[in-house]
Amino acid sequence: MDNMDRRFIPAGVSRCSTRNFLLWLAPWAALLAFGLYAAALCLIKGLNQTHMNNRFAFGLWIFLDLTVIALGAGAFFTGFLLYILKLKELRAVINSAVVIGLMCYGGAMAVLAVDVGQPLRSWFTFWYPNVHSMLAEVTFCISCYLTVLLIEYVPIVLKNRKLREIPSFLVFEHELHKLVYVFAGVGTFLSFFHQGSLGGLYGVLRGRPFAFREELGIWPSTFFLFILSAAAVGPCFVLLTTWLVQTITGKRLVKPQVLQSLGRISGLLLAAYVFLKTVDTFVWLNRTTPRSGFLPAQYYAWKPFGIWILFAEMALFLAPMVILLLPKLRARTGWLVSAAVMACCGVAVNRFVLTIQTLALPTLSFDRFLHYVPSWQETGSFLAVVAAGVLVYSISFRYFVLFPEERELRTGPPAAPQTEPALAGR
Amino acid sequence: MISEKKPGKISRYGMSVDIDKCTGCGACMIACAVENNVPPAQEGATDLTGLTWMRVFKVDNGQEYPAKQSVYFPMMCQHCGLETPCYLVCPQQAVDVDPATGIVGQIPGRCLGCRYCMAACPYHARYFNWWDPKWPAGMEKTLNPNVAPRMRGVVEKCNFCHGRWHAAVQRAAEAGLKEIQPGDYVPACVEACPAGAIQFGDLNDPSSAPSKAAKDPQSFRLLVKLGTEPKVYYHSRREWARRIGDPSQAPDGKETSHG
Amino acid sequence: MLPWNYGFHWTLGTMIFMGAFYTVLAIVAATLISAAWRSRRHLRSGTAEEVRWHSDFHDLPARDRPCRHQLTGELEYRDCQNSFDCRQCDTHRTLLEQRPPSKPDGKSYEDFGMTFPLDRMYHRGHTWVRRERNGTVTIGLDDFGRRLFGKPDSVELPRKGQRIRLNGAAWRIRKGNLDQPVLSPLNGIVLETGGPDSEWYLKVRPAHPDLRHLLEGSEVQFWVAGEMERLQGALSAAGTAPNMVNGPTDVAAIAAACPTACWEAVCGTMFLRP
Amino acid sequence: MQNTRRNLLKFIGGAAAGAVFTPVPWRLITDTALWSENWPGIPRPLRGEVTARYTNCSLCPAGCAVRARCVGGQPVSLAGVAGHPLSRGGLCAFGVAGHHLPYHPARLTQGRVEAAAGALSKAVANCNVEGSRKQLAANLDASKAALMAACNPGESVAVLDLRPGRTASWTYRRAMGAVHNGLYLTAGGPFSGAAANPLAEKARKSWLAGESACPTEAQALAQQRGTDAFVCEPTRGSDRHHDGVSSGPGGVASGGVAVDLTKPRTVLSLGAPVLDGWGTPGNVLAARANFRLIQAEALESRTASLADLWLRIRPGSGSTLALGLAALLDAHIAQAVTVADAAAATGLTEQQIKDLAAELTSHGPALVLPGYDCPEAWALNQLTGAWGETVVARQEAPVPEHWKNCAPVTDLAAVPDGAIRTLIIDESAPGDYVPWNAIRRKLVADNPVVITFGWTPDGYGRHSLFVLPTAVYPETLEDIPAAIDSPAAVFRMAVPLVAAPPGVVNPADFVARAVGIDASNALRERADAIRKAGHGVLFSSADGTSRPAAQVPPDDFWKALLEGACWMDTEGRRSAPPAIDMTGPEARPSEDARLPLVAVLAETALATVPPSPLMTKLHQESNLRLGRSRAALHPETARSCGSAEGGRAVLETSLGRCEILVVVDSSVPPGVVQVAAAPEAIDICGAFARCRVAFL
Repeated sequence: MDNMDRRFIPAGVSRCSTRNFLLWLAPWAALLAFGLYAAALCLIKGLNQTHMNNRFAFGLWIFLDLTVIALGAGAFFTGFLLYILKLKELRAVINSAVVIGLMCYGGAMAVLAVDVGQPLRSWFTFWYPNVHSMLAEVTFCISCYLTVLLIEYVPIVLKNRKLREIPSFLVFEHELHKLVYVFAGVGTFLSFFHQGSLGGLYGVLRGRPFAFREELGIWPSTFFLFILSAAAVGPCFVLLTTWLVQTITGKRLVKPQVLQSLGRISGLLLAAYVFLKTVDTFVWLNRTTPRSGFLPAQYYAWKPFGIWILFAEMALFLAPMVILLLPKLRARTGWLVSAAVMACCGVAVNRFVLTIQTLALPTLSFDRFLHYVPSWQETGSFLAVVAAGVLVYSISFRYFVLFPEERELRTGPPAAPQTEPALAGR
Repeated sequence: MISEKKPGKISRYGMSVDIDKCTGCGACMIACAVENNVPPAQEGATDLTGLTWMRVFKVDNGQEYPAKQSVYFPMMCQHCGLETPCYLVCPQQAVDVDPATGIVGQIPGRCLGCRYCMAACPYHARYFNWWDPKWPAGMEKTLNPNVAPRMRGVVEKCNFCHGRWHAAVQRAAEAGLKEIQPGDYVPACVEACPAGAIQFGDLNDPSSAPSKAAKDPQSFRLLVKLGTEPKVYYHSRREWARRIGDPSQAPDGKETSHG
Repeated sequence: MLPWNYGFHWTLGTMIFMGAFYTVLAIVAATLISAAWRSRRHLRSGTAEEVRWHSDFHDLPARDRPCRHQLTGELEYRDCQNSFDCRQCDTHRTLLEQRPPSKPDGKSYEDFGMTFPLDRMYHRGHTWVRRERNGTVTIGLDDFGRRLFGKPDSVELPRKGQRIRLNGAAWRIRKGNLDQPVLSPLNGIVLETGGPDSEWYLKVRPAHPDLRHLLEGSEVQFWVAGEMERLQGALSAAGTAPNMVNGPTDVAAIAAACPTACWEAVCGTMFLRP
Repeated sequence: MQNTRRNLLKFIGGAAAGAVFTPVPWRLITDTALWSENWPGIPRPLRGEVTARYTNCSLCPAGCAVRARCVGGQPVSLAGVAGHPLSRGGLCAFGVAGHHLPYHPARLTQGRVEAAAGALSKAVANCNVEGSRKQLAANLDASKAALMAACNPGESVAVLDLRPGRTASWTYRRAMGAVHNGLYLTAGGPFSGAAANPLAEKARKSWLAGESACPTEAQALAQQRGTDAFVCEPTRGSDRHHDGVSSGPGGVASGGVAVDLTKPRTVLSLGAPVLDGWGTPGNVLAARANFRLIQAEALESRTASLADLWLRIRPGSGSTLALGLAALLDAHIAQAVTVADAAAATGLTEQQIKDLAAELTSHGPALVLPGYDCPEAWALNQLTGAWGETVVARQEAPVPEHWKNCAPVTDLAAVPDGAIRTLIIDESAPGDYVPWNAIRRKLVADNPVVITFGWTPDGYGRHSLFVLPTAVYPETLEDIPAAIDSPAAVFRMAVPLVAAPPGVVNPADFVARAVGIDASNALRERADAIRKAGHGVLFSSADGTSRPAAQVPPDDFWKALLEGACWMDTEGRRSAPPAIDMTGPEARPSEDARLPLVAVLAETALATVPPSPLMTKLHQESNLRLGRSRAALHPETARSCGSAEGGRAVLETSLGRCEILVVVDSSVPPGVVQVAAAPEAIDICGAFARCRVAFL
């Protein structure tokens, strides 16, 4: 058994025993089972199982979808940097990034399927698309991009030590790998759009002045802000997961420089984001809001969503930006990781404000502020996604090569070029 | 909702509600539910998960007795005439704006239940079927044959009893008339209101009650600054009541409970 | 999306939206199809082994694929770009023109208790090739390989007349759990097969006479030294780091000392076939 | 070319490929949307010929005219009849959903025995009822025996009529008149037995003696009073705050008193729900513009919030206010209550009360409408000078002469305790609801026989030995008594729009046949009598025209009535109703530390009818109304009781307890529990009562 298992583990790396691996999977599998039960309840008995209502039409699910997709942006952005901008060093994390992306997007799609009232009609969006609807754009792009991610995942699977002994797999993987830059390109295109559309999703809501933003071209400003924030936070999340895997497994998987350059890129993008977001906020509060007959004060008049949430959001982007832009701090793992964590939280808060707070705020003068606490079915369904993600990632990490550099890094310090001839000369 | 043949005349149907007359009896809400085959509340439904295409709120001026004043405030889909929010956001054209009548309708058979339109609606006038529709045994005999009941998981809302419009057009056609007469088509709530507080008509017809209301300085519309051109006009003698429509300077009028 | 759906109307938006969508679909589909088609062609023409070698080589750590001229110290540092097929390498050609390989002194090179006769050429995968009078060649496992394996339980040899491909598996050696393919040093057709007991494994008619990609003469000692380095690296990676600095070390002894688990990994590394 | 299989395949393949470029397959895919619309379990509305039928709503005495849209004969929606002289096109929320009642989940489909078999046999033993309930339902002789059963002297058989003034009421009176110890009872209210009268004493003595009241005297009195109201003792304090909830002066007997809303310029309502189902909604709203409405009420009811002036008085202080006003209006009578007392009791300032009194006189004619907790406040109208103008005695629609030989109208409150052996309660048509304890004390202590006719079990059925199922609007054929706000006599019927289920009984018929009277044709007889009298007009809802009744042939007259037509008497000489006296302040429930709160009934319109299931739109899916078994508390009160919105609780008064669902509402005064009126609530609260709320 153990022997059988070993044959699938990539050559030249060491993994824990089968038993330990199963022990690690067990709790996650249990969580997944529970979550699937919760989701089944929602599908069979209907959405009355959730605590959403006519006013809180969207809840936990949409918020987490947006967050998760923003974090999953690492997949497309790393691919973009590696294959389009040819940042070779990122080869060390690209596979991992692809798996993360797959988890995030797959999870988001799964949750959306539960979230809609009539999942069997999902295909209507492709049949009667309303091209003015941001949601149509999102649906198209996400479903396409998920396909692309699956295709990008195929080579990683086929490269498995045992599978590649089958010639057809081997050859197909080889050919697919040669064309991967095409998918990287397409993926980038799609991702740019749907990350944007997700922002537009709320930015276009003329009836919700808290979320409404004026249009630049055909898209509201949130469209571009979302692209930027996603691109900025995606690398942070890749960085974070890599660091996590490294600490959990106690292995050195990538060169420190890789993580740092991820951090640097993210820092630059964060700077741009913070600037634009500030401008946007001022325009929104001083121009857009009064025009639609509201007072900015009204937005933050309701506890607990005071003005603090706005500052908290900005701080969560500002702090990591500073850290990541200072080489000295970046070089220290502690700072690097905490910066990444902050950035991820920042994007979460941003998505939270745009989804949950928007819906909680009343529009009619005699209407009231709403509170919403997700039901256990909602929470459970989402935990299922998290669990599934961990399972997929763990299995991929065990049997596929997610970090190509791992093998070299196993033997002491990485072989520096200069030392080579000395050895050779002896 | 799918109107196959459209009459030559282009109408813009609208409503005018005199909130000074409304006694909050709720006849309009019941008549609406009866007309449109809206099921009774399921166990566990609340005022946030129910189906009330027509809903009467009680709004007060935020003062205490004896200065306290209250009005009853019927709310329904305001049938936005410009940049209709729900229409623009629906990913699969399940919301349609009938060019012949200006009525904003829902195509339940096409609705995916994503509820994006509900998030988009500033008036919270859209309702989601959180439960399977159920009627007490035998009561389904009293359903209106002109309106199909909706299934669980789709969004529905007031459509000015669009079914009645179709019926009126049909009758007109059978009678050999080109277009329907003002009296021929009246939504159920208008018909039911014992106080005659709700009136209905074509905004393109200057003699109709809504057109007159539109010109009345004591009339107002809700959240008009959003620029969605709602087609429902409210009327009140009371100044504070007229401010209900404008959140930026409304009294802290909270939605207080039942009368 | 389709003109006969209720509520459909052609707008610029529709066209752009649909245009973009279908373009994306088309690109993705086209890419997939071309990949599938090309792999089908490979399988047809039986060049799968070649592909395998290429992708294996591509995955080798940098230190496992140094240029032969780096081994000899002629170059500071150079990764092989041609998957050890120096016949296509311009750098190799120019370097040979500058300095042809010096004739070796003595008939064989001996170190670490191993003998490498210099009347033959060596492949990086630890096989040797000896040209015969009749234009055929003899192929065998070099001393390093033999000692690494010790006495195999069994070997799987190609049939007579079978075609073997450069860097494809020429034959397989089994010992315990280990099932190690040995890379073929050249393209050719098997005429005769020997085995572990005889001194050679295969007699082959080469596809073409050019064997410049194989190591010979004075290069051999540098290569062997490099191989010992790699062996040490592999072993230490596998968790056992024998002391090879002082005194001659017997590979066989090392092999014997090495636990089976890492044993396979080590063989995989040394025979360039993970 | 010869057709080989190959060619055939080629052809098919080509066709398939070609089809892809035609709309056909795509259209088919589009149409698959249709199946997802017909989700399993979604009922399909019946189809059929669409017709309009007319009737009159019998859910309350307003009897609003109704146009029913029927599909294949089945009513699918109800609406008012525009231009109707009484209801003026109005129809309330209950009326709009009236056609759902036959399918109400709480509908009673078959009789059931309340008590255990043992109790039944004992009851049978005591009053030798032959046979069991089954026989009672099935075999009329047996039930007749049951009705005649009161054997012990002084014990009587009684019919409690919750909606007097109907033809059925006359049938009951005739039936009881035919029984030597029969009583015809109506729920309290001053007009059910006006001022003290020697005849009343006599009548009372006579039935105590066991001989039936002399009909001739009854008629004599009827002529003399211009009303058939029989005179008994006026109701007295201790009972009064248990008076039934009604939309008019409680239980006005046939004819009775009416108000004319076209006359007054000032209307003072002591808690009457004037704008919320009182009188005839359409008529009230039409007249609303003519008068200034002053609402003196504890709660911010619909009427209070819509009134021109709302005087927030303390719960239950309505009659004290009335007395205070009386003291101001008529200085000659030394009243028990001074303005100061009234001010103290109501929480108003003396000035406010003085102003009020001044307005009633200066800005007349005025009309004072009592709430259900102070019916005797009618007497105020005698002091405002509008007695006989805004408050008038209404002639009753003509009745066949031979009916007049019947039992007198007796006020339930006037019956001595423990006097009734067998009580028959007609609950089939919603009307007053008398708290059960007010009835129970009139029954004999040991195993009284209580027979309730109703369509739901949750009225008096909860207290009865027998409950017999009846038809419900719109299954019934019955006439509707005149509403409080129609000064002229009227006669109109609720005609059946749907067939009643098998096994239901017609209460009046049942009782009549039990005592051997044939009343099966009573309505027709009444109609003919009206037609014969020859005055008044007949309004036909179908064509919206009215004709003098005299010009309508008798048969057409009846046919028209069956098509929802309405006969209205031409108003003759206005006569003042019999004088009534103001009594001292009712016995307020004493302060009790155990019961810190005051329970006040709300939503009293149609309190006794379980409303259509669709009413959830008004109380569950929105908070427009207070739903049954719900009670509203001020946030602080709720907090002090440790509850929150939607919490389950028990409401406890000195009379009992019932479960409630808590609604938190800042518009309810602190210390007050606003209880939605429903039988179980009225049983323990009456009009208002001290109470406590304990949370589960």
